[in-house]
Amino acid sequence: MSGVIDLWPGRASVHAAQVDTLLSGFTALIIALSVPVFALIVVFAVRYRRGKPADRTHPMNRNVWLEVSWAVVPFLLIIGFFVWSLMLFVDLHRPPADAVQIDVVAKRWMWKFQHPGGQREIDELHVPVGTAVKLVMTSQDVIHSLFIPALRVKQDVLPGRYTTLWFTADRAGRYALACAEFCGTDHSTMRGTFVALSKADFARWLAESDTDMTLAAAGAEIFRSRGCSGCHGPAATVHAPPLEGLYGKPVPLQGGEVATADDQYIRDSILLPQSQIAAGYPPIMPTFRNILDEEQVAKLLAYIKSLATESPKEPR
Amino acid sequence: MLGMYLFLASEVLLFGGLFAGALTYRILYPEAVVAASARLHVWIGAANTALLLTSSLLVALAVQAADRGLRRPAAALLSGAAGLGFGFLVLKAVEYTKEIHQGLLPGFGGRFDFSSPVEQLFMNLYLVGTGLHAAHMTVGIAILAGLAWRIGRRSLPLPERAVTVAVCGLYWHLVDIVWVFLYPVLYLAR
Amino acid sequence: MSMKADAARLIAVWAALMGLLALTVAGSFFSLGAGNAVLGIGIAVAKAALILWFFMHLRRETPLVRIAAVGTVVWISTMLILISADLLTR
Amino acid sequence: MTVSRSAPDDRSIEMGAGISEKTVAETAEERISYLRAGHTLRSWFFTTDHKRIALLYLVSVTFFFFIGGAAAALMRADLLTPEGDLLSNEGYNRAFTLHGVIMVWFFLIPSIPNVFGNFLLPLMIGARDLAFPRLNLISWYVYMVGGLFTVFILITGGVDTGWTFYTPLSSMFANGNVVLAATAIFVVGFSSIMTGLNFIVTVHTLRAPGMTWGRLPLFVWSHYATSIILVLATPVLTISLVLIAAERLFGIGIFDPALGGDPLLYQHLFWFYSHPAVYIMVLPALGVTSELVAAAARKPVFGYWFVAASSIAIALVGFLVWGHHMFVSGQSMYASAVFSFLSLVVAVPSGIKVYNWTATLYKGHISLDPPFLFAMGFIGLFVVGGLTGLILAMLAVDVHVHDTYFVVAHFHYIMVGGTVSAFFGALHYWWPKITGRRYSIVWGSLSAVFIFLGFNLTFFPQFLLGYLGMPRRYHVYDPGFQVLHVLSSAGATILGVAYLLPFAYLFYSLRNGEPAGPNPWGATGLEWTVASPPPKHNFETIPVVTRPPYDYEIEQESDAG
Repeated sequence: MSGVIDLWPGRASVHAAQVDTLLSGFTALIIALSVPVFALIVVFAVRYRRGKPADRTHPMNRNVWLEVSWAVVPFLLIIGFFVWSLMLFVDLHRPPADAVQIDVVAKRWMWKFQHPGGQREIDELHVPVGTAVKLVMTSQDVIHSLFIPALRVKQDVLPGRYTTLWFTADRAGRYALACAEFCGTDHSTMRGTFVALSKADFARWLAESDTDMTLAAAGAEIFRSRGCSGCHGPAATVHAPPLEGLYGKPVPLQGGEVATADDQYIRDSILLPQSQIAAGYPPIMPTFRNILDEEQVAKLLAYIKSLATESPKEPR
Repeated sequence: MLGMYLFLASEVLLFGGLFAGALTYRILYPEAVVAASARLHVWIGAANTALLLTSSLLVALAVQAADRGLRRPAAALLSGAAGLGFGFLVLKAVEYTKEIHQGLLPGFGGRFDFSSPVEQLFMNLYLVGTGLHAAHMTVGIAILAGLAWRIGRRSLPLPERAVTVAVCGLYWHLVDIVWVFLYPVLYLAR
Repeated sequence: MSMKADAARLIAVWAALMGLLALTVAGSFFSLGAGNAVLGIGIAVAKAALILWFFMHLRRETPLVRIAAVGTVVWISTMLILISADLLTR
Repeated sequence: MTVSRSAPDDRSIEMGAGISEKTVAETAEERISYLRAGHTLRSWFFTTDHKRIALLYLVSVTFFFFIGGAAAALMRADLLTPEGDLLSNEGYNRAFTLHGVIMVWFFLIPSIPNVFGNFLLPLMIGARDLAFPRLNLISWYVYMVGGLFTVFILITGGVDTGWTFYTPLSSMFANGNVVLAATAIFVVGFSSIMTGLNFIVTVHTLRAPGMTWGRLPLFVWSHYATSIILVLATPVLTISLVLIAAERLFGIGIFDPALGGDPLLYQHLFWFYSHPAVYIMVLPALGVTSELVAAAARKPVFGYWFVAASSIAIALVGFLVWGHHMFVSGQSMYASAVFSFLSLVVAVPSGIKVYNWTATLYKGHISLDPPFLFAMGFIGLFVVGGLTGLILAMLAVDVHVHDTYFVVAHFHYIMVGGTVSAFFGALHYWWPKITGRRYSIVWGSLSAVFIFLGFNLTFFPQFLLGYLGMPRRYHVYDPGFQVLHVLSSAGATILGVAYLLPFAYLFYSLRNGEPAGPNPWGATGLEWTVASPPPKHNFETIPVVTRPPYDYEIEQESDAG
C-alpha cells in the first residue's frame, strides 16, 4: 500500500499471485503484438506521406503466406496462454474435500455468513489463513456476485441455486469484499470486509463470537419444529425416505434416472419437492418455499449432512 | 422471395428463444415437465395439428392455382385455409377455457391447481408459446382472407401477382412449422 | 407438368404429414425414456422438411434461398446445442 | 473504379422494385441534387430516397447521442467524489441504465449502418435506391417510435436495471419503468430487422452490371455481414424482452427462481443477441476504416479477400462466443472453457484486418487529412480494445476483472474509441459528398486529435481501476480509487468538448464551405463518380463496372513522378 495509485491490488493468496503472473505475461504478449503495428503506422505515415518522394516501387497488394502467418502465429501464442488460464480456472472449480464450509446468503443489500460452529456475521467474513475455505452461496432475491479482489476470485450468487467458491488465504489482513453484479438501488453499498486471521486469532475470534449452537444443531431444531421429523423421523407413520446416510449418495428417481444427494438436490427436495421424486415413495411432500428462508435451509442441510455417517433406519 | 425468407428466419429465431426455454426446463426438471405435459389435452392439440397441416395443403394448392391464373379456385382455397385457421383458434379457445376450469392456465382467474411450481413454470411457457403462435395465426388468417377477397374482386390480378400469393403462403407455412414443433415439445413430452 | 400431377403430389405430401402426426401421437403412449423426445423431435423435423421442400417450394428455389433456409436451421441448432451444453455439464 | 457509361438499360427499372419510372424527358429534373428536390416538410418526412432517410437518421442518432452523452456527463461528475455527492443511489442507477440503453440501441447500433450504410450502399453498388425504399422509411418511423418511448421513460423517471435487464432483478424487483423500456427496445428491434433485411436483399439484387462480389467495396461487405447479425440475432432479444414484460405485467414469465426458473436462461438468450450486437456496432466501423485507409494511402486494400472474408467470419463466429459474458455466472466449467476458446478464435479475423490495414499503408501516398486521422485513431483504440478483450477471454483473469471497470474500459475502447471514431471519420470523409461542401481541415484535424487524447485519458485509468477491484455500476466507492476517477472525469471533459467541436465547423461549412466537387479526396468508388451532393436518383444511367475496387494505379502514375 504505497504511493497515490497502487498498480496491483493487495494479494492474499497464492492464486492471486498466479493470476497476476498470468496477466503480466499476457500483457507482455499483447504489447509485443500491438506495438509493431502502432510503430509501423507512424513510420509509414511519415515515410510515405503524400507528395514526399520515397521508393514506392513494387508495392504489394496481396501475399497469402504473410496473411496466414499473421493469422496463425499470434493465435498459437495466445492458445498457450489459454491453456495456462484454463488450468487456473479448473483449480478454482475443484475445492479440496477437506475445505471448511461457510454458508453465504446474499440479500438486497447485505451479505450473511454462517460458520459451521453456528457463528453468524453480516458484511464481514472472518477466515483462518492456510486453510482451504469453501463458500456455499445462494441468494434470497436477485443475482449477486461475491467479489474478493485480494484473492482474485468472484462468483455470482444465484437465487434458487447453490454456487461455490473456494480459496486458501495465506496472508492475514483486512481486505475489501464487494457485490459485483448489479442488484438494484443500493448495489454500491453492498460491500464488506474480508478478514484473514492467523489460525490462533481465528480460533479466538470463533470462541468470542456468540453462538448458542452449531449449525447442524440449529438445523435439528428446525427439523423438529417445522414438522419434518413427523414424516422423515424414525417414528414416522408416513412412507417417506429416511435421511440418515443420505448425503452424498446416489438416489434413484421415479423416472429411472439417478440423482446425487448433494446440497442442490436436498435444497430442491425441500423447496421444489415435486421436481425430483425418489423412486418408491409417493409424491406427498409439501413445498416449504414460503415457510423456510435460505439461511434455515442451510441449517437443515447442515443437519442432514451430519446424519451422513449414520446408517439408514427404515421406518416401520 | 429472399426478403421473405430472411423475415421467416428472424421469426424462427423469435420462437427459438421459447424453445430454448422449453429445452432448459426439460433438462433441469425432466420428471416435473413430463408430468405437466401429460395434463395437457393431447387430442385437441392433435386435432389442431391436423387442421393446420390441411390448411397448409390448401395454401400450397392455392399458390399453384394462382400461378396458373385460376382465380376462383385460388380464392376458394385461400378462404378454406383461412377457415381452417379460424377453426384452429376456436379449438384453442375451447382448450384454454378447459384449462382455466382445471386451474392450469396462469394469468387467468384466481384458482390454481398446479401440482408443482415447475408445472406453473411449464404452463407459463405454454401460455406464452401458444399465445404468441395464436397471435401469428390471427395475422395469418387476416392475410389469407384479405388475399382471397382481393383475388375475388380482381384487385389482385392473377397470374401477374402470383408472387404475392406465394409470399403470403410462405408465412402461413412457417406458422404451421412452428406449431409442428410446439406440439411435441409442449404436449408430447414423455 | 400438369396441374393434376402437381396437385396429386401435394396431396400425397399432406397424407404423409397426417401419417407422421398419427405416428407421433401414437408414439407418445409408449414409454421409451429418452426415445420419446428423440421420436417427437425427429418426426417434427421430418414434417418441417416436407413442408419446406414441397409446400414452400424450396425444391424450386435458388441455391441462395436454400442457403438462407439451411443457415437458419444451423443457427437455431447452435443456440440450442450450446445452451444445453451448459445445462448438461453444470 | 473506372466506370464506362452504358446506354440506359431497362434492367435497372426491372430490378429496382420501388423506383418510380422516369421518362427520358424528366432526366433534367433528375440532375437536381437530392437536397434540392423538394423543400416541403412532406418531401422530407414522406421521402423514400435513401439519402434523405439517411439524413433523417443522422439528425436522430445525433440527438440520442447527446442525450446519452448527457447521462454519461452526469455519471462522471458524480464519480468525482467517493461518496457520490451529486446523485442519489437510485439516480445514479437510472443514469447509467439510460446511458446504456440509449447509446447501445439508439446510437451505436443504428449509427453507421442507418446513416452511412443507407446513404452509401446504393451509391457504392451502382443502384438508384435500396431494394425496399418504403420499408426503409417505415424503419425510420419505427425507430422514432422506439425513441419516443425512451424519451417518455426519461420524463417519467427512468429505469434502474442496467441495459442488460438481468432477471430476476428486472422481472420482479426493479422499481423503474422496465416494461416501457422493454417496449422501446422491442420496437427499435423491428427497425433493425427491417434495415438488415433491406441491405441483404439490396446487395444481392441491385448490384450494377459488372459489380461482382469481388468488386464490392469492403464497406459493403462489412454491412452485409452486419445485416446477417441484425436479422438473426435481434428476434432472440425480442422474445427475451417479451418474456420479461409478460412476467412483470401478468406474472407469467419463465424466469421466476421461486418456481425453479433458471436465472441463467435469460442470460443465455440475452447474450445470444447482445454479443453479436457488439459486432453489429463494430463491423460497420471496420468497413469504414477499410475505405478510409485505402483512400488515405491511395492504394488497394492489402489482401482484399482476407479482409472481406474476415467480416463474414466475425459475423458467423461472433454468434458462438456469447458465453464469455457468463464465466462467473454459474455456467458449467466445461461450457466456459469452450466459450473462452471460441472467443480467442474470433480475434483472428479482427487481427487480420488490423495487420492488413498496416500493410496497406506500406509504400502508399499517405494523406493526413481529418478522416484519415480519425481512421488511425480508430486503429489504435480498436487494437487496445480488442487485445484487452483477449485478456477478458482468459478464464482465470476474467474471474477477477469480470464486472469491474476493466470491462467498462474494454468495451468503451471498442465502441466509443472504435465505433464513434469511425462514425466521425465517416462523417468527415463523406461530408463533402453528403452536403457538397468542404469544411475546415485545421479544425477537423484538431478535433480528431482531441478526441483521441481525451478518450485515452478518460478510459485508460479505468483499466487500472478495474484490475484494482473497482466493480462497475458503483456510485459510492472506496476512497483509494478517487485519483483515477478524477483523471477519468477530466478526460471525459476534454472528450465532451472534442465531440461538440465538429458540430460548430460542420454547421459553419454548410453555408460557408467551398463547393467540394464530385471527388475531393481523389478516391475511387462509384459514390465519387456522381455530383456532390448526388442527384436525386443517383445515376442518370446505371454504370457498368469494369475494374476491381480501389484501383488507384492510374492516378498514381501521374502523382508519383
